[in-house]
Amino acid sequence: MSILVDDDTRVVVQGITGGEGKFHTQQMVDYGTNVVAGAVPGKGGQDVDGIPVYDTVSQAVEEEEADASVVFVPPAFAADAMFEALDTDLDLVVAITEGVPQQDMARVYKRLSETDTHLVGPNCPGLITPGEAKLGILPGNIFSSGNVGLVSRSGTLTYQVVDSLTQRGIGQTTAVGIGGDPIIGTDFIGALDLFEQDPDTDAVVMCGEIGGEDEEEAAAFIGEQMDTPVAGFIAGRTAPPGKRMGHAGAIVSGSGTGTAESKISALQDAGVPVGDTPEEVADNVEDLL
Amino acid sequence: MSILVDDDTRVVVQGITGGEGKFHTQQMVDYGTNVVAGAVPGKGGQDVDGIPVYDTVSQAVEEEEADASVVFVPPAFAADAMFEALDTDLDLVVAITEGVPQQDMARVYKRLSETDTHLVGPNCPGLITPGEAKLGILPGNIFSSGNVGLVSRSGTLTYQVVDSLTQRGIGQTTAVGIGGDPIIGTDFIGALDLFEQDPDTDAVVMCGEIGGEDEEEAAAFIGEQMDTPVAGFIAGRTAPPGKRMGHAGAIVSGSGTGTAESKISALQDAGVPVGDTPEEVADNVEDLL
Amino acid sequence: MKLHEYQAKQVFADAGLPVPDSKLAASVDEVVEAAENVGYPVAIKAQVQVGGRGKAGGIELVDDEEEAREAADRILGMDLKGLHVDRVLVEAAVDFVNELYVGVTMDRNEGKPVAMVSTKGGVDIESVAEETPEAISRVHVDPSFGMHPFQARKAVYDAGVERDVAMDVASVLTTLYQLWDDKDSTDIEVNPVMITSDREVVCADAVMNIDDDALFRHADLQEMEEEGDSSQDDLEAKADEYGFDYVRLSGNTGIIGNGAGLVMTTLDLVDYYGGEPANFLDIGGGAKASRVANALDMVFSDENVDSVVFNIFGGITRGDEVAKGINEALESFEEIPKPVVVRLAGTNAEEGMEILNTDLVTVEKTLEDAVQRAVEYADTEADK
Amino acid sequence: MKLHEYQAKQVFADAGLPVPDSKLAASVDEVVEAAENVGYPVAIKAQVQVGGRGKAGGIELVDDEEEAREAADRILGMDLKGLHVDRVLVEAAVDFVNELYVGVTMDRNEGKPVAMVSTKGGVDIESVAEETPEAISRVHVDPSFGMHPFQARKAVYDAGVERDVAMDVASVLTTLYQLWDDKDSTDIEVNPVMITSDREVVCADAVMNIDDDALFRHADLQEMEEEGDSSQDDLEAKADEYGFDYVRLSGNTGIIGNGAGLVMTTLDLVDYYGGEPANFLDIGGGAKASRVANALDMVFSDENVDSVVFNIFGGITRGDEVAKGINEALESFEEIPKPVVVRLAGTNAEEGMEILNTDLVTVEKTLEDAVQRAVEYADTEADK
Repeated sequence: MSILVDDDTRVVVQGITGGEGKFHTQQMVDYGTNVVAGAVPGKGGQDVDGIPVYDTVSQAVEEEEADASVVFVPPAFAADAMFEALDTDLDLVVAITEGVPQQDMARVYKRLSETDTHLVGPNCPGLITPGEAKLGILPGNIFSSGNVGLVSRSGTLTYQVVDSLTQRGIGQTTAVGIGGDPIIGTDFIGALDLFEQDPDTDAVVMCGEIGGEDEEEAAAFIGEQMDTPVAGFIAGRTAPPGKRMGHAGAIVSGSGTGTAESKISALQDAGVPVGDTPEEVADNVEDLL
Repeated sequence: MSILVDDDTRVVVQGITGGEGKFHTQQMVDYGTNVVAGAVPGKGGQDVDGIPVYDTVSQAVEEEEADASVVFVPPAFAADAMFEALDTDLDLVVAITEGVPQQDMARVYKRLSETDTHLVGPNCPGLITPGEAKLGILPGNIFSSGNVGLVSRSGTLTYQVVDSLTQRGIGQTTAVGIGGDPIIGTDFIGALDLFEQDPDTDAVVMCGEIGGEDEEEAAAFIGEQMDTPVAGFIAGRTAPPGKRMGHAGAIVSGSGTGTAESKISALQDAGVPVGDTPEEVADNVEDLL
Repeated sequence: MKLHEYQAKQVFADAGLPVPDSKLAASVDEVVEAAENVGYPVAIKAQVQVGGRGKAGGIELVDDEEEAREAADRILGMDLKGLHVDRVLVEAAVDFVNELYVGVTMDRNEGKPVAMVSTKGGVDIESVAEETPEAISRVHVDPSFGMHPFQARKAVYDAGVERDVAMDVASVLTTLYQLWDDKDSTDIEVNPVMITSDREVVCADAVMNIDDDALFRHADLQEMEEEGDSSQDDLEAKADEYGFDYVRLSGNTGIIGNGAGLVMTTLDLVDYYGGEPANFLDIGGGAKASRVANALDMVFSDENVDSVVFNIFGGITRGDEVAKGINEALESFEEIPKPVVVRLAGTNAEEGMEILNTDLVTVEKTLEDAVQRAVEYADTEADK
Repeated sequence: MKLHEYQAKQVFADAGLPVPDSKLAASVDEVVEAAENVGYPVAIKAQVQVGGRGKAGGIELVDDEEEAREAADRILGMDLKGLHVDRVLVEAAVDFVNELYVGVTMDRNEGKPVAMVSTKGGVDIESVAEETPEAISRVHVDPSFGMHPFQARKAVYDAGVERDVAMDVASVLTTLYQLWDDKDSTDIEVNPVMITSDREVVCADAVMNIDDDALFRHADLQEMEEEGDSSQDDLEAKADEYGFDYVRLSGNTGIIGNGAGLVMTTLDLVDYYGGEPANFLDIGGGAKASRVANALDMVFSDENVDSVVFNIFGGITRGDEVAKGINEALESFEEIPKPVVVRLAGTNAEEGMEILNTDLVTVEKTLEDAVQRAVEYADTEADK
């Protein structure tokens, strides 16, 4: 079992004819993902390595019964691509694109609230159910199938933690990179809730970072509504207040919430062990299992 | 019993300091309506015949526990007034204003779908529960309390039909003028559904007119989901196709639906007797009771 | 408010839509001058607001001055479905290989705008909608968001527009939606959008209706309304002046009432009792005496009218004001032109009855009686 | 991107917001000329992008030329919280009786813009938010609709703004929201909005930050960005040029990595193992060799740096490209300036290891080991 994606997921790639879209589609297919269609305006009727391309997402969904999409569309057009995906009845939309304007995302977020679709991202590495399917740009080879769920705001930090797990023989049900932008679709709580409902996920790793209040809210959710144990990590303990570090999200406002201390203590209060180093996180997961 | 309004309804009047607002507030109060506040930007702290005025609807709702509003605001500002009303948790908003731009209403209609509030109107006479409360501009004296519900797209036609009923000693639970604009809040189905649920309403009169497909849809609803008997009337049998007659709604497109014939036969198919004259409608109601 | 083609084309051009070069002309010489400016071949198009101008002979394609003079002479001054043609649009002819339909309107059942595209353009779109509804793609727009670019593409691709011009057609649709939105339009359509042999996209026609209730925020369109009113019927112009909802019909029983539903019902009753309605006239809510007098003046101006039924159920309209207005209007005549039947009910009806000069009118207590009496009078008058 | 006050004021003025007359000046003489133009008394305000300019002596109110010369001479060229002041805004002084706060920002927890108004303006709004949160009224805006007029009024009335100026303040808020929306702003605020003794409403300050990700659609703001960059720190200017996410810190262990979360974690580990991070530098995803070389160049340019840890976990970034870039950068030196520790994992890490010139760098297999080694080197170098 897993969350959001598995063997049966039928994927349409938006922007399949672009450089990134083409490359990562190949990677996804190589990993075993069931990519059934591409969608690029004006390119309908063509194919990319045998995958049929349609002019619109709705045509791709109708013709190929796609139930998930991955968005590899330049930032200026990414919001429109997400709106298009949300206009069909897809179960899942994964937006990889980095640099989507914040106000575009606020509008997408409103639209999302009117649908039953799960949106992951934008500015995220995507998600993977090891051995079954990956939707996004994660390096498949570091993952292994198992019983630990992982949710993270950061891409490469995810890889780091997964690597530590895999090297100890701890595999994953599904790993979800939710992205570090200020406004994202599925947040920690959304992913944790899905893991809680997944009978095969025996523990969850949650990698947060400074900025915003998502980790604090997630801690409250874990404390009140989760039976599955969670191990935590928070990046940005040494970030000075008021400095912006990479992710739009990784900015510390200086007030009470949003700091590493606030997040760590919220998690600890919810019974979540928070590791000082990625290795310590793996140690904690071993203890929880 | 009744629908939407009764003795306990606490009303805030938006635009209470304007000519119409002031006059009809007085009329409503005289009828026994519990008008608890007015809302007019910049006029907060004043009062109108002892009714306190607030700058915003939310202040009026908080301070006076209003649960319904009546909008007497000029057309250019009416949509904003409706948005303001919908932003509080009122149960009912009645928009009397005539001439609200169509595109403004389309936006209000979208907003309405996000709330649990009932909107009646715009461009409507309002509604009345005889002997308890009236919200709007209906002439209270022609109504009498009883067991027949009434819903109508037209104001004066409502009076005509009610007059026929009252003169035969048939009183009303509630009479709702839903308005004749192309885009309105509560439609026939919305009102019929409420009457169906009201144990004291033993029959309903529905007065429709040419244009749109609301009557056809209402007919389907009556046939499938109503036990309470309904008597119908359709105005505009002699209207020539393509001519616009007063209400923006009262235009016949010339295609299959929207004509008087289409509406009458849909209602008859649902078992609804449709009178040729207002008096015949009253006859039919007598038969149904 | 319905814009004339030449006005809508101007609005389109200002918004950057591809429209053919054109010039408005009011005389044969002006037509020739315009045609030379625009360059032959040109289409000469009568500027009157009726459908099916082409079939009725109001559009002609000409190749040279001689043909232009001939066509202009014929079209200018012609009577087109009851309207007098006093201006034509002289427009560069488009060498097209394909005609599409593109439009935006309000779907009142959904409470949302709907964008429509069809490859069956150039013909009556209502017939297409009835006969082959699948030939029209429809996309509903959430008015809080406006039209997303993908929606324009979806409408165009779903309609089966050829891929090499699809993005250009989508761009036309996007601009049309923007205009629909910006100008408080109720309907905007281009039929046909032409695809030329060079694969250019051209808006060959332009229909644009504006929400009268929103005109207050569009000074530019108000100006166009004033300028474009030339071909209106006299009675309708009068109704506009008085601010009445008025429709002229073919019968001989004149009808005045308050509220569209009640007035329509009065029309229906005239028909039901064997008469023929001469008009629809709604004086609206809260009418004062002068407005009532104006309404009577309007109906008497229609020479087909043989009797008048005045049916008022007062809500905000007060019976005494109505009675005053009726007296005022009728007392100004030496002889009442046609018999008038009055029925007053509702607010201040009794006060009205006391005021009403019953020497000049017939009073009935119920709507049914009033209509029957008016039909009877109309029959008698018609037999005279 | 953060606009300078003078730039934001220009944007405000163009949008019709009430701002005091002002002129930018870069010399004492220019200040005097500007002051005469604007009319005494004037405020002379340092144009550097730091908070608390007033307290730090960067703003002065002067009544005549003598005072203006004195103040201009002092402020121009001063060092304000590490930034060099080379321009001042000379602005008409406002005779105010009241100061408000008005702003719009994105509430990331709600995913919606939020408009804020407070009658406690003129002071640090963060302190107000912490100490008396009820003194700030907040209204969330649905970005699909935009701000409704009633929302501006609600924010203003709920904040307790006096009724005689409330509609004017609501109008300022409405325009600020419109600018926030039109210009892809992340934060826009005026603190204070001044109420004059004549009950006029004036925007006395102007803060406007723009979403860097949306700059591509605002040519006008891009120009402002170029023009306004004068007071930037050298290293930050270099980072901008290279397109890196870079933050300079006070320690001596230089850090380069890919992905914000992983780089932050590397900083945290440096601290955890007893070192002090010199910087945050994220080379982003999919970096090529040249970009890697630029990153090393940047870090070596910081004279505080005593060692560098290079931590890459390849996803789209390929280990072989990283290795090539490291070789390229280091081989250009006769002597490696500071010791470099490299840890490569993920995509093509093995290929990278084969390429990497291990004579020039220390290689570690795990993140923890790499950081410990770099901290060790930094300690040793610092002791030299």
